[in-house]
Amino acid sequence: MGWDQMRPLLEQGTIDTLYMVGWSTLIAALGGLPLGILLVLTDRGGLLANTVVNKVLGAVVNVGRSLPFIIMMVALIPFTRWVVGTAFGPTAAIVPLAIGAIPFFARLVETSVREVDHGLVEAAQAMGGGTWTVVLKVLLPQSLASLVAGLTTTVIALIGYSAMAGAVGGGGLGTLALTYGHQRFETDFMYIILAVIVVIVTIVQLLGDGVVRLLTRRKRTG
Amino acid sequence: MGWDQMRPLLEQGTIDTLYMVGWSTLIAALGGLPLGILLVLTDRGGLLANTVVNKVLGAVVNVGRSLPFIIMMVALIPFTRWVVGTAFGPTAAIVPLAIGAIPFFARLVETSVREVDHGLVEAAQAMGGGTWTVVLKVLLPQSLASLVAGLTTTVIALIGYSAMAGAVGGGGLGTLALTYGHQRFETDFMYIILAVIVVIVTIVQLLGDGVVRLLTRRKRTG
Amino acid sequence: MITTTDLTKVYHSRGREVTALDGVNLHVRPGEVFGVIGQSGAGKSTLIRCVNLLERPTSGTVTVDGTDLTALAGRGKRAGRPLREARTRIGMIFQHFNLLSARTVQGNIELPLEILGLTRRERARKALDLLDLVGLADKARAYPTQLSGGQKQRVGIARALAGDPKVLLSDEATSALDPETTRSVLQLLRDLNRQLGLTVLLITHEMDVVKTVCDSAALMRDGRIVESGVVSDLLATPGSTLAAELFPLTGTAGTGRTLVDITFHGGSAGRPVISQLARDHDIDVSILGAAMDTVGDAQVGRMRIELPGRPEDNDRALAFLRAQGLTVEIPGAAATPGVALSKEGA
Amino acid sequence: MITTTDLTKVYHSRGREVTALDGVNLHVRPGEVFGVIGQSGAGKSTLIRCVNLLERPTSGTVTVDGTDLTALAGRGKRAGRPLREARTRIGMIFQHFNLLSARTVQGNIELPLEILGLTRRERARKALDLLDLVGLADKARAYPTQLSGGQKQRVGIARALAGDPKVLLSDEATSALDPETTRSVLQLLRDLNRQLGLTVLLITHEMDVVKTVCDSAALMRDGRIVESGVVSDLLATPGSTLAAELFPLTGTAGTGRTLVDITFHGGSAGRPVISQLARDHDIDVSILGAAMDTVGDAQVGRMRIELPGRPEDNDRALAFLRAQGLTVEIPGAAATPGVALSKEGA
Amino acid sequence: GTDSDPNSGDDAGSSAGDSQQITVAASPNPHAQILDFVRDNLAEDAGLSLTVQEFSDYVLPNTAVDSGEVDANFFQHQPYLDDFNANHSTDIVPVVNVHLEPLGLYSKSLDSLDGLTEGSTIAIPDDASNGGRALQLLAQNDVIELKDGVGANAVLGDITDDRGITFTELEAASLPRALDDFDAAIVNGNYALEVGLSPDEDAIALEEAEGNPYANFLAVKAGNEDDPAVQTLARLLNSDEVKQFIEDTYPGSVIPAFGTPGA
Ligand SMILES: Nc1ncnc2c1ncn2[C@@H]1O[C@H](COP(=O)(O)OP(=O)(O)OP(=O)(O)O)[C@@H](O)[C@H]1O
Ligand SMILES: Nc1ncnc2c1ncn2[C@@H]1O[C@H](COP(=O)(O)OP(=O)(O)OP(=O)(O)O)[C@@H](O)[C@H]1O
Ligand SMILES: [Mg+2]
Ligand SMILES: [Mg+2]
Repeated sequence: MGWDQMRPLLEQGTIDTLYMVGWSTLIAALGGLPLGILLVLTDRGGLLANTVVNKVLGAVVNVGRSLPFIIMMVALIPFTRWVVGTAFGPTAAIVPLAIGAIPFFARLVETSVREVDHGLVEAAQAMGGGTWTVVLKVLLPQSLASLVAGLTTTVIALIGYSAMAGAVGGGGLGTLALTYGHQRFETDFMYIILAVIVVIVTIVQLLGDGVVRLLTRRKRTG
Repeated sequence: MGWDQMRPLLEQGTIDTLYMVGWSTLIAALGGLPLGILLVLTDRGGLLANTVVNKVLGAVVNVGRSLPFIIMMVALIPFTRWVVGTAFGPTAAIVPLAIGAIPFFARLVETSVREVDHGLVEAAQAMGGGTWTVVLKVLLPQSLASLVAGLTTTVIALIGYSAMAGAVGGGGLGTLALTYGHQRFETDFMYIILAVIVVIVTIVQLLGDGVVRLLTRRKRTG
Repeated sequence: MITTTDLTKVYHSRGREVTALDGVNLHVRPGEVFGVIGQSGAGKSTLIRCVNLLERPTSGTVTVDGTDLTALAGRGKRAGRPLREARTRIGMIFQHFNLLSARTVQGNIELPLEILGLTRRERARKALDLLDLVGLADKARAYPTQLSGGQKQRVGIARALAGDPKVLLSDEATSALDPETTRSVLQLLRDLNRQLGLTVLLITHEMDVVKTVCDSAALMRDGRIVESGVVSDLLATPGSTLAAELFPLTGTAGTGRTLVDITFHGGSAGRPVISQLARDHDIDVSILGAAMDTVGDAQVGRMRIELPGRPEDNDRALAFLRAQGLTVEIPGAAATPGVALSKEGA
Repeated sequence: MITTTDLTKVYHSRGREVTALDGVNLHVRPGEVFGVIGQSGAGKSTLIRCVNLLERPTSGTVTVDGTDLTALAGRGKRAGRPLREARTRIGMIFQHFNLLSARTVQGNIELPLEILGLTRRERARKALDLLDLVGLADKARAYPTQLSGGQKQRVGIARALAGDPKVLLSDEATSALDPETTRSVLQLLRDLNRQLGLTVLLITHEMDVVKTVCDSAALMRDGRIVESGVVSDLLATPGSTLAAELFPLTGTAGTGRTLVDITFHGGSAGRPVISQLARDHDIDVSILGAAMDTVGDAQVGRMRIELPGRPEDNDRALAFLRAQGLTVEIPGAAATPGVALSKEGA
Repeated sequence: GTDSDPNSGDDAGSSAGDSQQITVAASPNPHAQILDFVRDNLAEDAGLSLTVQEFSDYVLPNTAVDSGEVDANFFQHQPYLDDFNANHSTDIVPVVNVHLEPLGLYSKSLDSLDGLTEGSTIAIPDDASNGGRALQLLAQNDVIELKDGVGANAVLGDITDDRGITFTELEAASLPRALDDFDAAIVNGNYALEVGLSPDEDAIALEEAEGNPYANFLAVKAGNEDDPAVQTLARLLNSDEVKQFIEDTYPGSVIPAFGTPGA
């Protein structure tokens, strides 16, 4: 296969990947953040300590993380159709990608938020702050750098997952690599695609690391 | 499909899953542990600080974590064949599973080991301990609980990944769910398989949590 | 200003029960600086955390500025609106400062003002005023990591003052600081106490802190208050553990000589008591140990002197000292003041 | 026993240079307890960490027990075998104990013995001996979390002694402990110093620690040693910052009266100096402030007295005091001892 | 969904005049390649705007046609479609046959079926579409015996006599790579070509092209067969150009099998 044929495929694949990963990251962040925070708050000794809710949320997250992604993608088809009107194509692939990434990110959020010094929470409570104050003014700002690091990890995992979007016609670089490299035995093209994926991953990681460094500069001990 | 037909399939699937996940976890642990520790030691300010080695290892781990698993599985076929003599079947599936999980576990090891109080490292150095002493007598024992938690996460991720082992004839529950539930339209059977997966995941998580609790009991602050 | 009645707190952890507070009756008067001392694990932190109900007492009541906080608390574990509002009027400073590293100094001081719902403008004005008050006007835009320990604690104090509290709680606010910085932070607390009429309840394990700023003090042991009162009164109390701890004395008598511990409380210290004793009674007075200081502006302290002759030979000298209004003890005759005695204290 | 020559340490962080040590010449004699004090950031920790080369000095040499450690260190960042072996003979205890929470008390003490390559049997015997020595024989199988702060530090000390060191380094070993526990840990260090002939270099920011156990002391400021020497000699040095910090005095003179600061060093404190002054010169001596104590077994301390009349009227009295071998200063006449003077110290 | 209604053909009024639009779900290989050829070389002249959406799955293309999210699909054969319709209560119908990918049994170590004895290993496709077909091929060649009456849906459990041979199911595209690891493997014609195997010369057993029910066809939801766009695409898929393209691109491994399904 010549470069002339590869180029449009690569371009479209990159666009599809960025499109799917971008949106699903956004949704995973919006879903995983509250879920992760709830996991901390409802834990024993937490501000909203509630063993039942905590165990249920923990179980949901665990099941979400262990279900084979392809199966989840298929099982979600009716839901995807209800949400975006169609169950196939790059837009539709966003739904299972996002839903798969929510429990993944939620666990990372949980770990980050848990690391916030409990003394800061007490300080906010001693000022008369309620749960919202603690979450919005203490837990989130204080764990921001760590949360960004977690989001970077999530984006990279999603780039990996998006290869399976091919099953629902999602396209993207991973699917291209599978189709051309695996099914059409165009090994050279596969390596070029993988190189592009690695470049994207590296850029994401460097960007994420940069933001984390920027946010940590003023931090360390309070 | 009746229970009589399901039962042997389920049994074999469970055995295959446990077999693949068990071995690949073991290998991932043996590979990810040194890799994760090296990531910490070679980092700036570390005992073996070496920016070049650190950046290279970091890049390898990142690429490893972002490559679509199926592609990796296919790309590894010659290697797998060289290692276990065949590239197909449950035994062969262990190779890509383990290699995929090594960078995953390595990152978790890195995080855990980084959390060990630097004062303990200094104490060991002040006693005349070298790098090996620090690693074997301080870093590993002190992060053990956290490492076990990371291993639990890795096992659960591997249970999810092993669904894709079907591509190289690995079998197992995930593949069964895909083949029978999805392709052969035995939806009921699929749900049974998923239930079994969830049960296995839950047992793994509970076991892991139990070990972690046991190891943490005597810990906390030193 | 702060009153606790029969306050108890029992922790349950892993099936074991730990009684951290065992019936504490504390009474802090308006405008005073009240120090609570005691060994590690005595229950000091638990007590102060019960005062603003960060910790729910197991039983007993806490009243601050006339409001029964325990009544406001409600049933659930979460702090309801009335309790949260009461807390905005009680400032608290912490040993490890507990500043938000992600906010500037000004941002940290504005946090309680945000909770109070002030506008951005009001917040900024108030925060800058407070920074002026604690002497950090030029650090408004710095981040906590860029500050020294003492500066961090000043920010902590400014933040605690943001809600115009009448009461300030301080849990080992100076324990992480070096002595010079400790002195300046304590001076600031003393000044605020005077200027703003602030009531301060402070917890410490350093006797020096009590000596330097406290009007009253209490000694805790095993979840109980074993001694408490105005510092100068405590000094006048024979056998007081607190007094002995505040002004420790060392030295033993030669054979056939008399050891005398004298406690000065209030004005008498300025008078030439020892030299008068020597001249009037014509005896050699050896000063073996002495700890004299300024406590809350009064010259106070203790001194261990040695007189020639046995105790019974020195009746006149002792009578002279008592006549000067001093507390006179003969160590060894009564129990030795200090740790051994403290169990009978209060 | 420990000698540093022109020791400097410059940290580079984010383009900025911080000179933590700026030419330090320290000399610790065999068998003495040497205290280094100074404010936060003065460079105390950096100094002690340079002594066993946990931190590589930028320049200068460190000699411990005759061995030039800086020569052993080699080029690279890693510690080579000769340096590691030298370290096994230098014990170190830490402020935050740095015990391995995953090991029992006995296991913690065995760690340095494992590094030395002792057999399991020898390790156990040695560890139990050391636990006996520090008074924790019954805690061998406990985990560090089950111990109090003082007990943890005793384990830290036992661990530091495992390699039979001649030198013990201690970085704020008591700063995390309450005063009573501090006292018992310091007593233990003092006993070990006597029994085993151990040389101890300890770092602290608490004057009390120096008072209680140190034979010699040094004061650090901005990376330099500004004053150092045997404690009793320092006390005899007029204008010594260390002496003033160790025995702080307060009190101001009334008009037309003379303020005199007297320093007692060694035996004279037991003598009835003040009463003799009063009787022989027939004057009223008021004791405004006093800090007298037992330092390394000698009765030492300072006292601020007030004499009637102006300084020139008291020449005879002052001459008498000087004749007793006391150091006499007239505060205000010279510079006030204390912080303001310390820049000229040493 | 685009214009499945025959009367709404020209909504854009573009330069092509009566522009017809159609979206087809297809397996990547060779179906999508054939459609790409049509799109790039034939569709414009015929006034057809063809969108190809690749699916790596064998179930979802039917689901997508049934829901109207794509207009047609091209990846399956009659036995598979029958089974799917029966199981999902769908009504998807074939429009036009295009090609056949004759399954063959290949081996690197054996020259003929005689070599398959007790202890031999054979890899077969793991997907429902090809798995049963592979077992049928083996049964027809007397390598195994299957239960009576199991057609294209045969699974490993339907084997009544395996003659001591071990079977492993693999993803179809992995099978050519598995020839080193198994005594023999069943490989789709198109994949055989990719690794340089010629069905005619290298297969030790091969499906008959004549009367083969496994021709792959264009399929639509029942009722849409006569949609002009569908009809245009059907015509193009059975054109001489496509025949030429298939024969040139997949010599012997993909065989043109034009015509009306079931005929
Ligand atoms: N959350 C808790 N759960 C269980 N026990 C606790 C808890 N907090 C404190 N305790 C116990 O209550 C007792 C009193 O603790 P507290 O922290 O009030 O002591 P303290 O006087 O402040 O000591 P320190 O000087 O070390 O701060 C101790 O025995 C402690 O172990
Ligand atoms: N690793 C480091 N990198 C950069 N600067 C450092 C480092 N360690 C110490 N410093 C700086 O060196 C100076 C001396 O620090 P050091 O820790 O020796 O002081 P210290 O006297 O022990 O203070 P403290 O009483 O707070 O422990 C300080 O200005 C400190 O900021
Ligand atoms: Mg406390
Ligand atoms: Mg230090």
